[in-house]
Amino acid sequence: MNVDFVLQLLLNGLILGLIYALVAMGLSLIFGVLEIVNFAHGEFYMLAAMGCYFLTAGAGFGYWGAVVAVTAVSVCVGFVLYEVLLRRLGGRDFERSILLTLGLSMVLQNGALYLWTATPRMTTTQYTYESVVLGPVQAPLVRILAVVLAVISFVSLYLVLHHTRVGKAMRGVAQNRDAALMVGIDPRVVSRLAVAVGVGLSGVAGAALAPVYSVHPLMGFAFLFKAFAIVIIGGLGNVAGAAIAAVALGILESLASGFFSLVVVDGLAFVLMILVLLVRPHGLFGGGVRV
Amino acid sequence: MRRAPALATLALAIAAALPFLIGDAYIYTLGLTICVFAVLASGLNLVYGFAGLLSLAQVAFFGIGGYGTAILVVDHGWSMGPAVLVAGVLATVAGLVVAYASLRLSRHAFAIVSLVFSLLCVIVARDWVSLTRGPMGMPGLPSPTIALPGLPPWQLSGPRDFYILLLVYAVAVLLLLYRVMRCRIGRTLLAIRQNEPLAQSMGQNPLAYRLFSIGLSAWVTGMAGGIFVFHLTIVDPSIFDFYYLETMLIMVVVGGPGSFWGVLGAAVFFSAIPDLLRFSADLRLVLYGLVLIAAVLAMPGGVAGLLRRRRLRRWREARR
Amino acid sequence: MSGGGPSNKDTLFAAQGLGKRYHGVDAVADVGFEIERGSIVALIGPNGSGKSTTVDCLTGFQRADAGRWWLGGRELTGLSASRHARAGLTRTFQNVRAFDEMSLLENLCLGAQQRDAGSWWQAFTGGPAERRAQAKMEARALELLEMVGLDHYAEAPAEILSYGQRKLVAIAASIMARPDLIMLDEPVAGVNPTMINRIEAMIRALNADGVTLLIVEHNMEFIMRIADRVLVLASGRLIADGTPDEVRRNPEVLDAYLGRSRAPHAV
Amino acid sequence: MRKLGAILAGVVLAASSVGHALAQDGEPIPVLVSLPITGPVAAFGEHSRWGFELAFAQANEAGGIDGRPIAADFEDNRCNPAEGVKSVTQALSQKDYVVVLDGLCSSATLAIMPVIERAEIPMITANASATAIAEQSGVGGNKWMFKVNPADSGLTEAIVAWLDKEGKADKIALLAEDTDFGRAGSDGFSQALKKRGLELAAVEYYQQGTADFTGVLTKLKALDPNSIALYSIAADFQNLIRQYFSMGMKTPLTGRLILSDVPEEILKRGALDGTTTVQPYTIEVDTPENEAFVAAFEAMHGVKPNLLSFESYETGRLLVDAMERASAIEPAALRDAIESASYPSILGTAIEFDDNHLAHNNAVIMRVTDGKVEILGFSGT
Amino acid sequence: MAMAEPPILELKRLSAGYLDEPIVRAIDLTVPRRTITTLIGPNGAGKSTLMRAIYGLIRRFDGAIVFDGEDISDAKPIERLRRGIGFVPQGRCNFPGMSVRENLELGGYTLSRGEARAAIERVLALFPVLRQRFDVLAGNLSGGEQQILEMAMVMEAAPKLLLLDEPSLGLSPINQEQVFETIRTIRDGGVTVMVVEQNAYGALAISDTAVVLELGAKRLEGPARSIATDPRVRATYLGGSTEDVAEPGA
Repeated sequence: MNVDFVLQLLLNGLILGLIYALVAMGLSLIFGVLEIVNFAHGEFYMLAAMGCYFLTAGAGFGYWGAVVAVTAVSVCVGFVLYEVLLRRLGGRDFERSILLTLGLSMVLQNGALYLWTATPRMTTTQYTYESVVLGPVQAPLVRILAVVLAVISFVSLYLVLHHTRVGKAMRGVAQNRDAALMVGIDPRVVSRLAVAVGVGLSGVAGAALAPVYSVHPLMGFAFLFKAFAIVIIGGLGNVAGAAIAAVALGILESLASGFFSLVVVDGLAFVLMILVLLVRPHGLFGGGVRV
Repeated sequence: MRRAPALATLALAIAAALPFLIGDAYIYTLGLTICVFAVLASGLNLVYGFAGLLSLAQVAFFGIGGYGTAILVVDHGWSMGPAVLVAGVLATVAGLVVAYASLRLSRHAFAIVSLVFSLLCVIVARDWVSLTRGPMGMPGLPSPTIALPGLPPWQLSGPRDFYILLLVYAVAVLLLLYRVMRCRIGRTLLAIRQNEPLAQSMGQNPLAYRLFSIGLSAWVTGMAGGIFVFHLTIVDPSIFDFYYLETMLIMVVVGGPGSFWGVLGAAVFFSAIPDLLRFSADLRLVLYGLVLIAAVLAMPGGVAGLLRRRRLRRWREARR
Repeated sequence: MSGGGPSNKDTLFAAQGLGKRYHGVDAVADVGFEIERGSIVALIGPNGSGKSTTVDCLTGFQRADAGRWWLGGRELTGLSASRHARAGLTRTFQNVRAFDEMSLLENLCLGAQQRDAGSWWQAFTGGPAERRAQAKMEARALELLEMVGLDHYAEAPAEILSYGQRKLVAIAASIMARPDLIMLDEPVAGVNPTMINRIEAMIRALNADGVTLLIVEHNMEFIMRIADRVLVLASGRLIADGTPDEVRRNPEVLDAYLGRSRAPHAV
Repeated sequence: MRKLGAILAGVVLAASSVGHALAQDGEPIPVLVSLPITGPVAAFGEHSRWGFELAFAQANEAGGIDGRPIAADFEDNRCNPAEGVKSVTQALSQKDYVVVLDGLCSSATLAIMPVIERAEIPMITANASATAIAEQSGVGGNKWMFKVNPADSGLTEAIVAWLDKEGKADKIALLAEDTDFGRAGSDGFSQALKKRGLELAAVEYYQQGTADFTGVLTKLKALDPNSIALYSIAADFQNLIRQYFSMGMKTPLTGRLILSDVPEEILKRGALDGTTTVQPYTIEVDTPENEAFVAAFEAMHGVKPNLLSFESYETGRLLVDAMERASAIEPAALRDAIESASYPSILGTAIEFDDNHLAHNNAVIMRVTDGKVEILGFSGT
Repeated sequence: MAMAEPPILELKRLSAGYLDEPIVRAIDLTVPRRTITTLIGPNGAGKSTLMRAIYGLIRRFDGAIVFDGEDISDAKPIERLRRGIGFVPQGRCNFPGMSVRENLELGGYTLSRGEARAAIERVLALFPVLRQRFDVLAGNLSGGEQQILEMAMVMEAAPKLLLLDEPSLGLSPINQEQVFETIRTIRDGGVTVMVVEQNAYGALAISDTAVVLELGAKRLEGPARSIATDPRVRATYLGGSTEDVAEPGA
């Protein structure tokens, strides 16, 4: 019984962590390539989840159709975001990048509140009431699907960053801007792509989580800060680090909620983040995209 | 900008005359909102505009002041005056700890850590139920009494009384901040913001100045929170709402970081106008967000920055 | 004097065994020298020889890994940059630096306030003492601006000045606090010949006024004209120390500059 | 100077006085309603609002109060205490409301109570269930505050009594949202159990807006209690009940569940069989009065009422009754009229306020069997 | 050959700099094809500035740059790269977190996939040391190997003119040797090379032509062998007028 209990907690945590990783990876990628902390990242995740809800509930899309549509739109939104706003920031405008993306987050979040109110919506798909039993433990099918999407995203991102020219160029720009210029990489093209992929990932996250949690305009805001903590714990700009930190945090949170109380879970990410900041501060700001 | 002090004096005279002229609670509520935001925005201006530190902990200072005062008054029977002062000191201590720990690393770390500090404050307020009453907050705060020596005790019971108190408080704080910003200390802060190594080479200690600005800012912000919750008659975790922080940031960024009058003007404008125009809260924040984006992209120095650029052009022309 | 230090009382500044490593490579190793009161000493060396690192360490802008140094008998090792300045050792920077948004007068007064102005409380209350100090600083600032011919820009923000003019302002600001020793990091790099003459005149005037200077510079003609003594760094080590003429004739110095690995036999 | 000031103040006032008018005779009677219009429980707030609207529409159709229609202004409290205080204070400073009504959120209600006490305007809460509201009202407390729906203590006592009778009162775990609602439920359960020499096997609170319950559910599953008392509503409940279901949990639930909010699929699959709950109302109540109410509600709003719309409707009707009896349409007279109410409820009892200004209507106890909800009976509160 | 080949690069009274004043002034220079030209001069003479101006990284105040017979004065760096100018900046300029293989792959970024593959083979043949270290992270190579890697990356685009800014800076003598050898190999492959070097004698030994800069202006120009022995060079480094010749190597 006790072993099953721990196993179930570990499984819950693993699933939760992979879900976190999905949001954190995009944030980390954008930071790595552009050195911008994107406060609006959570809003893109929220809008994607909203989109998924409306497509499945109102527009007659099947779940997978909605996932594809939402992801595609998110990638386009990323392109536009870079061309319209982020391009205008210089690399050293850390504070301005926070203010700019915070302004964007205010517009998107409160615009969503105005249009749809904070009333939560539940996305129901054909998988909503199914679950998967693995020996002594059990997990909801929608979560397993979210995990599958997370793993697919991570593997794709890995493949793109390591086995395509443009992916390598992305890592290149993050590692050494001058060298990128030397070999003829246009930083603008690469940055634009990084934002598109980053926002696209948050789109996948929104679509993957819409059936898992209730969907409402404030869902992104809360999630964003946890993603921040994960990105910082994993090492800013380090996509693989973020993924590992996300899974670790998911498991820790799950164990904490199993053995202590939910109250502990709320602050865990932030306390860990501050500890990491204090212990290894200098490795955090800077560093290229490493996967 | 030359006429700003005269304008401010006139505005102050009108503001001071209001309680004797009309009895409209709505105007008082609006007035005291302006007073509170004038303090909050000017406090942030000292930290961001002068010391160059993007402090996302201002809302935490505000909340710590509010909770601190409420707990001291309700649970420990303090009277409001000392409770507000001590709660302000509490906010200062919190600010200094956050700043000292993170400024050792970098300016960027400070921004991130101050944000996380605000988030942790929400969690403490929600989860440390025995101290803060949790999400239910502490409603029904008593009408406080202020006893000044030589005067009959003054019980603050309605918007009018809080308006008077907050007006006095805001004027005092603004005078204090004005003096700090305009004297050698303010100039040194600006110098450190513009060029930290150069200031160091001139014997200035940036950390000391930065800690001072954060401490002072936290103190006035915390005390504002302490008074404000008694006007609201309640303190709950929503005092840490990002709304306050976003509003402060708008006021400073649009008014012009580093400009006393610019930020003060923006504070009055952004507290009064949306309320008068009766936007829904959501729409107001959408508008604020757009203003923030526009200000960051189009006028990095805010309104005051535009005026400064005009002056600079005149100098450049004179040089030719 | 405990544990070493300057060897005689004409010595204003002494450094011993200075070392600094980056990523396992010695940027500066075992550098030691003394500076006599009232002299102008030049520190030269090829690119990457560790000149700026030396200055940064000796003024507290970088933490040295080894070594000790003294100014006027007082040990400054390990103090922060601002404490170095307060002890009477100021500097300028390679890439000219000024408080761009502040007026020249304010720029200069900032240089003096640590020495001439009172406490923060005095600054805040703005009493007569503060006003007197302020007036005194402004008078001196104007004097210096006049000396460099920029007094009509006293109220103008520094950002309107040309590169060379800002170098003048930077030097003026660094002497506002009447330091005992100034380290100038490339004062004439990237400056046109007219301006070089003005900077040279200013340095001579300061020196005549009793200020000791250490100058890091690439412009050899300038150095040869102005320095009493030249220190040469190569690959982080001090390889020569002497009068300009001695240094010029030192083959090791030439090798350091021109490279020795493939020196043609003709030379 | 004074004159100049007056002119300036007048300008500011004019600019600010959109919708700022004083009530006169023959004019509508201004009633203020504070409920969540946005926020996590907005959907419930909407139902509460519809109940009030139906009651007032019926009264106005019947000619109003001496020819004066009742005009309700709805202010959003976002289910947040400070927001409730702010919006009510602001509204009261702009219009001379004669009474304040309140829906849903106990924390907001408790926070607003001192405000209306200071302003000396009566307030009636329709849905907020926290026991503390009544404890602080009436004799020796807030004389302006009234509560129509049963307090949680009454409801928990009713359900625990029933569980005890069935022999299922031992080893109950409680999972509740960390608000006055959840904490009142928790206190009610502990006290009701204590009377019987029992105690809760576990108490877990979660913050409103928590999305992930898998950890705490796993923990409760491992504890294996006889039942889990749930104090959770709206989005949290939706998240919770789905996760409960898909984790394959079989422990019966109890407490205050709104069974009509449980997804059909989950009920149908029998996952909640054995679950019991107590509520002040359910649409299945089989009386002509209830049928008339349900029909009128559906005609007006196009959906079926739930317990919130029911409570608000009854509260609205009680207010209309008090206005008709009051000597004048002003706060103090209304207060007295409300205090002496004896209003016939749809559920068949007469609503009268006790010394704590609390009404004691009947509560309905329900159980899920074979995927269907059945009414077990009524109980006093 | 019927006609004399035009020079690969011609500078016509070029003035360029960073802020409001030019650092290099009125430089006239003609670089013949398939040669190594060394720019020497004391620090601050404007050697790196001139090189960056040729690549288009800094502001041009006046004058013109003619490359391969075409005026490229206003072209962007990427455009110049496409036309056949490769530039290896001072300091470490590779992707330290990637393997040599990946660095070389990025070196062929402007080429098509097939061209890039061929280009990598070509530079590996040219710089065999890289083949041995093919899967090592660039950050773990020695300084000399990193410098060679950087040259190889730029060489992939098959530039007609290769600009090298201080390739031997911070390298041990053995590594410097290795780098100079490599530069010669590159020239022998038909590429024109322009080098800024602080190790002047090292660079002169492999150069065809040398240009001496001082205070942003051209002081001397001539065959490398004669410049190496010209006593006036020493004067530019250690002061004194160029006429006031000091005893060489006393």
